[in-house]
Amino acid sequence: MDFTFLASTMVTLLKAVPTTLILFSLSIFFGGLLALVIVSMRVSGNRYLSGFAKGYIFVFRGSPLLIQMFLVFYGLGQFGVIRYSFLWPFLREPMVCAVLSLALCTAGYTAEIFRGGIRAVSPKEIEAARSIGMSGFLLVRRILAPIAFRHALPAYSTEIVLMMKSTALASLVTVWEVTGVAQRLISQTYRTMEVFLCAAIIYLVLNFIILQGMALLEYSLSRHRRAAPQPLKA
Amino acid sequence: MPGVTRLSVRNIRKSFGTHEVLRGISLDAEDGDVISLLGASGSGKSTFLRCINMLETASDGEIWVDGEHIEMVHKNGRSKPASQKQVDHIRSELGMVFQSFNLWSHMTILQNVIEGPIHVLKRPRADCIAEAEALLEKVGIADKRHAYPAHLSGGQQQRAAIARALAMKPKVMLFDEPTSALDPELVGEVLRVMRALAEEGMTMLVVTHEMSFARNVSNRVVFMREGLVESSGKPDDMFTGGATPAFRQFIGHFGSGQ
Amino acid sequence: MPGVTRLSVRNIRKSFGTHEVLRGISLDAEDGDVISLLGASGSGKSTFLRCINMLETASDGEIWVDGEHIEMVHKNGRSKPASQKQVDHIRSELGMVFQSFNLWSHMTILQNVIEGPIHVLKRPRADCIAEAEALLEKVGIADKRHAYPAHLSGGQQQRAAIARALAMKPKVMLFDEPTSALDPELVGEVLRVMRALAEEGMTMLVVTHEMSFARNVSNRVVFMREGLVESSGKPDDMFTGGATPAFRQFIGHFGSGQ
Amino acid sequence: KDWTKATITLEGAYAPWNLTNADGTLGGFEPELAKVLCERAKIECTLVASDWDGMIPALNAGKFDVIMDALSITEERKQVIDFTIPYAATPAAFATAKDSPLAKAAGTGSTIKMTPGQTGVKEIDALKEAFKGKTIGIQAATVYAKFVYDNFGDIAEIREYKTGADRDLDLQNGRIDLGFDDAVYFANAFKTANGALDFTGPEIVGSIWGEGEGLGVRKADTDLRDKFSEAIKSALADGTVKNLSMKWFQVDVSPQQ
Amino acid sequence: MASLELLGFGSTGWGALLILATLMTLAVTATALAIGAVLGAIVAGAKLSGNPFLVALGNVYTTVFRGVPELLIIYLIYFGGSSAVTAIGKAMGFEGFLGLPSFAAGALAVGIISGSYQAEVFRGAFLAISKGELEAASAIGMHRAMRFRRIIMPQVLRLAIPGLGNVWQLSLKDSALISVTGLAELMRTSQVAAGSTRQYFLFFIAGGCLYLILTSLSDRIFNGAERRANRSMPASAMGQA
Ligand SMILES: Nc1ncnc2c1ncn2[C@@H]1O[C@H](COP(=O)(O)OP(=O)(O)OP(=O)(O)O)[C@@H](O)[C@H]1O
Ligand SMILES: Nc1ncnc2c1ncn2[C@@H]1O[C@H](COP(=O)(O)OP(=O)(O)OP(=O)(O)O)[C@@H](O)[C@H]1O
Ligand SMILES: [Mg+2]
Ligand SMILES: [Mg+2]
Repeated sequence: MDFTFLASTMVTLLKAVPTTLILFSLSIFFGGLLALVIVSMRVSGNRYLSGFAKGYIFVFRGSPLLIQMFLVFYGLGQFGVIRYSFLWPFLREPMVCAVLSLALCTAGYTAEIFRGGIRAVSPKEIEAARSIGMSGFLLVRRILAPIAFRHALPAYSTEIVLMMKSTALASLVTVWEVTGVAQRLISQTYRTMEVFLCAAIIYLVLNFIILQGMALLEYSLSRHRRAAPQPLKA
Repeated sequence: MPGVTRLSVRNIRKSFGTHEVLRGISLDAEDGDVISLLGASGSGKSTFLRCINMLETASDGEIWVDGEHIEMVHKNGRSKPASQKQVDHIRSELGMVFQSFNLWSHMTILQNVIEGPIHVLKRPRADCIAEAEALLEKVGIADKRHAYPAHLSGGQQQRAAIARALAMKPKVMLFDEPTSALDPELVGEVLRVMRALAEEGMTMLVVTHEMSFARNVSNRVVFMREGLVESSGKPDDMFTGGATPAFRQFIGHFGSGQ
Repeated sequence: MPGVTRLSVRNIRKSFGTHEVLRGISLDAEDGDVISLLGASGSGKSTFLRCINMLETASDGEIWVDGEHIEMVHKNGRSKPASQKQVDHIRSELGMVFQSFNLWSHMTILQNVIEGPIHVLKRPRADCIAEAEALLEKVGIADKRHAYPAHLSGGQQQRAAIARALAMKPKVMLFDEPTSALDPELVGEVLRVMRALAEEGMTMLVVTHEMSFARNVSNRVVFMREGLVESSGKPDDMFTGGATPAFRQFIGHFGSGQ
Repeated sequence: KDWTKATITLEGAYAPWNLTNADGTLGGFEPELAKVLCERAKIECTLVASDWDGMIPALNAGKFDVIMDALSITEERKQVIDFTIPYAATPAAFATAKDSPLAKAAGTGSTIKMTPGQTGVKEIDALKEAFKGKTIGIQAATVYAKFVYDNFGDIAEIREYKTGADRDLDLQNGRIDLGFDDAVYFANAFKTANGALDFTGPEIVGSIWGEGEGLGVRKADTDLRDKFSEAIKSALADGTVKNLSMKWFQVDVSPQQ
Repeated sequence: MASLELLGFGSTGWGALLILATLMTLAVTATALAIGAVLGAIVAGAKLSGNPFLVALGNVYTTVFRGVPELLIIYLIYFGGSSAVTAIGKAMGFEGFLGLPSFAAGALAVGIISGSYQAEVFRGAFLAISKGELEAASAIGMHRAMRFRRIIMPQVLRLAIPGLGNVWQLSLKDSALISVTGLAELMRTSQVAAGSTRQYFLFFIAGGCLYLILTSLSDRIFNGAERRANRSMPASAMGQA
């Protein structure tokens, strides 16, 4: 093992970690927001809204992210309408496009996960809320959303980790995050195994931290499910 | 102020598909009335309660809560409430206690109790907490106020559900078989709380299988059969002598276990 | 052949951690005995039944089923059965009916009933099916034999569970609160089946809260309290006059609802 | 080892160097040249397509014996694999949109010759003046990338693409102002860009791009390398390379000494 | 339109190659799913075994293969695996290269990844089996192996179907990354066609549509399987929002 090479590789790759983290957090944030919109359409009961949401989820869950990203980045600019619209200054930026396509994709998955959480809320707890006069947004905010989110959390953690890994594709659109930098390094040094090993360790650590964080969140949100504290036990 | 009509129901009908579950039920409850609703399984008792607080929409009929008429619109042969706002308001005046408690699992008992007063009635938090603690004291589970529902026994959960409904200061309480999910040990606890409420003059409508409650606590018994009121009257009249053959057969059934 | 001892338990003890749930229980059941096991919640009734068919391993004590002694080994202060083979064999001679039915959800009712006879007793399939259908007829759910458990009412599921246990032709049937999960309408159905079994001379050990069953069907009542047999005797003696103060308080509680 | 058989790999998606036909067969400049070279070296060759990213590691792992994929001979690559003599050497140039203000920059149509590390070339300085503050797209990890970083890194924004084709699309979209790459490749790419793109500034030739494009082989296989080098020499000598080049590129890419 | 001709089945049309590539994607994903099922079952067994060493081993497996980007795992197995096989070959006296074929390397890599997801699916399904039903099996005298075969297995399979549907979906898209091994699956064929004809959008859109067709077909199969397996469940428990 050539440790000087490994060390210098690690340093090069670590420099790309902020890019990966920015991609990740922005796309999780916007993807989450979009997912809320999609899932509300999906469960709205309105045939057209829910049909649109179904179609959206089908397309974005059903096709590879690589293709989606390619079409968003290189495809949108082909249309004069977009190139000469007020959006172009934003869409011109590779980072914006990368985040956009990551967010569009994760929104499809996240919407399905949230819907699962909503389905798991006991209709009886909803009725109890209605019976004291809650309805509409108040009901969603105080009862439905907290319970649904708690139910959805394990599946959502998985999705978040998948998202972290998906940022690896962003170098396709010239955003050079960790995997892209690793590939560039390989085409300069041709030392595939060493470089990818370093990259693998970086992702493993990042994902481990994320999963620990999610587990902590899950723990703090499930006080109501844990066994009651037993102060009397010796 | 006895004599004030808290709840008035006229000729309520309700069908599921082609099956007519309620076939025209009327009922009045004045201040302090404790009405027991008896009837075989499937006779429509739960559906009746659910129509009163609009968890189901009656196909026909009129409802007044504390003198306020619930407005309905009829369109394309279906009825629905004219205003969600009115429904929310009416519901906040009707306390409902479900058979299966239906406490919110992600909140502690205290949070369950203050949720409605704070977020629906928009009252100051501190007041709500003080009142909630008094209520929990009253139903005897003040020491459990920071526990989550899953950590309570059935009887404790049921009492928490009662406290939650009472915290809204409802004009009328609706109970749907408040003791049938409890094991015999716990039935006593809950009945004691209800008896105390009755003595304080709360207007209550109680679906129950507990004959002792119907007989000793309530001041009126309504016997439902196949979506209609088969007979009703003072408990003493109903349970002795004055009972119809159907009611006699019904209580015979319950009496058989002893 | 009355007089044959089907089940004999000597001085069973069982602890969970430091909490001693059973503190030395003995009991004999002869052919045709129907023993009701009463006691407050937490007194150890379920644990006792579970020790008998080895779903829990007793910390101490001896068990004979139909004359066969269950061999145990004690090692490092923990006990376990000497032979898993013997345990499987003994279990096939003890029918257990759980409070929550525990029917196998992926099999139809008929498949549930024939599963044990075919795969554990290795009997010919055709015979098993014929017998199973007769049993389902007997408990009154023959028409449901191709339905899955989830599509049956509670009372029907409970009766299917009884048929499943009976299909093993057990020497002794153990019932753990066979009616407490049922609504009052269904209790009757299940009790009727058990009464019929008792009349046919099946040896049964029944944990129950149904006083009418304890009193009218069983020929012995065992009252457990805090892991011990507080008192036991013929139902008539126990329910009238001869009861201990603790038992009188216990049944007083049950009687209070009426 | 007695070389009677060899496997040659190429990407099959780098028209016109090498490409895949709709029936799945390989075509283009390199597959046709390979046929000639193998005949002359008396080796029975099999062509397989594989992905550019893993080509050199896979060669060293032994998956195939020869790489023929417009592979420039560079010092870095020489550390890990061996090369035959070059069979092609191409000039490089800037490209831009026809309607761009940068079109027809100083020196357009002329050719300059450069050596590695050379600075102070007046044509390049003129370009630097014109390209100040613009965005230049390059394919990552190529000799052209190094050139652009060395000469324009201080005055222009540089954006790296995984493939030249991606960069060309962005050039059309207007996300970048200029591209820099192999001129032969560009000439072909312009055809499918519906005439929207064109060269700007001078063509750059010379040893700055290394010796040109050669076949890559494992370091151990010196006899194989020599056999192919001989074959290339003869194909260059009798004009075979030139003919194929004119057919596929419409210009002669044979290396000039 | 000339571009549509490119998608046809004529001499200049890529239709046949694209269809072939779709089938290749299907084959490699199905193989990967099968490999993953075996690995997943073993890992789930380890994690449920209660043996601290096996549990830790299982956790490492699921953490690593879910935590590292798929592309890296494919590379590591494609190149690492080839070197390993060649080394073993040399040690046993074989000359030359014995590398993993692209199909095998790709299916193995995606299979190993899919195994880490399937392990969690199987484990979840096992934990979802009602404890009471297992006790009921013990109570009639079933021994361990029989309990596993008659009660646990059928229910794990039923409970795992929705989860397996998701894993299939993931593996289908992971298989797109196998294109780096040069295997002519759908993604690579789309890229090659795009590069050779310079019709990038046409072929990427066509590729995307073919993936969507695969998705909707497999959705249909898994939904059907779920309906079949859920015959024994109350109708009301399914398909409600
Ligand atoms: N949402 C529904 N859809 C269709 N039928 C319903 C629905 N809810 C209730 N029913 C039917 O209406 C009838 C009355 O039901 P209801 O729950 O009111 O009876 P109940 O008197 O409360 O009985 P129990 O004592 O068993 O609770 C029953 O036949 C029931 O099957
Ligand atoms: N697996 C276990 N681990 C720890 N404690 C247990 C366990 N099972 C039962 N116990 C405790 O043993 C005691 C007796 O339980 P058991 O279930 O036998 O009571 P029971 O008489 O059947 O009560 P019930 O009428 O409520 O069913 C209880 O205090 C219970 O908390
Ligand atoms: Mg009801
Ligand atoms: Mg018990």
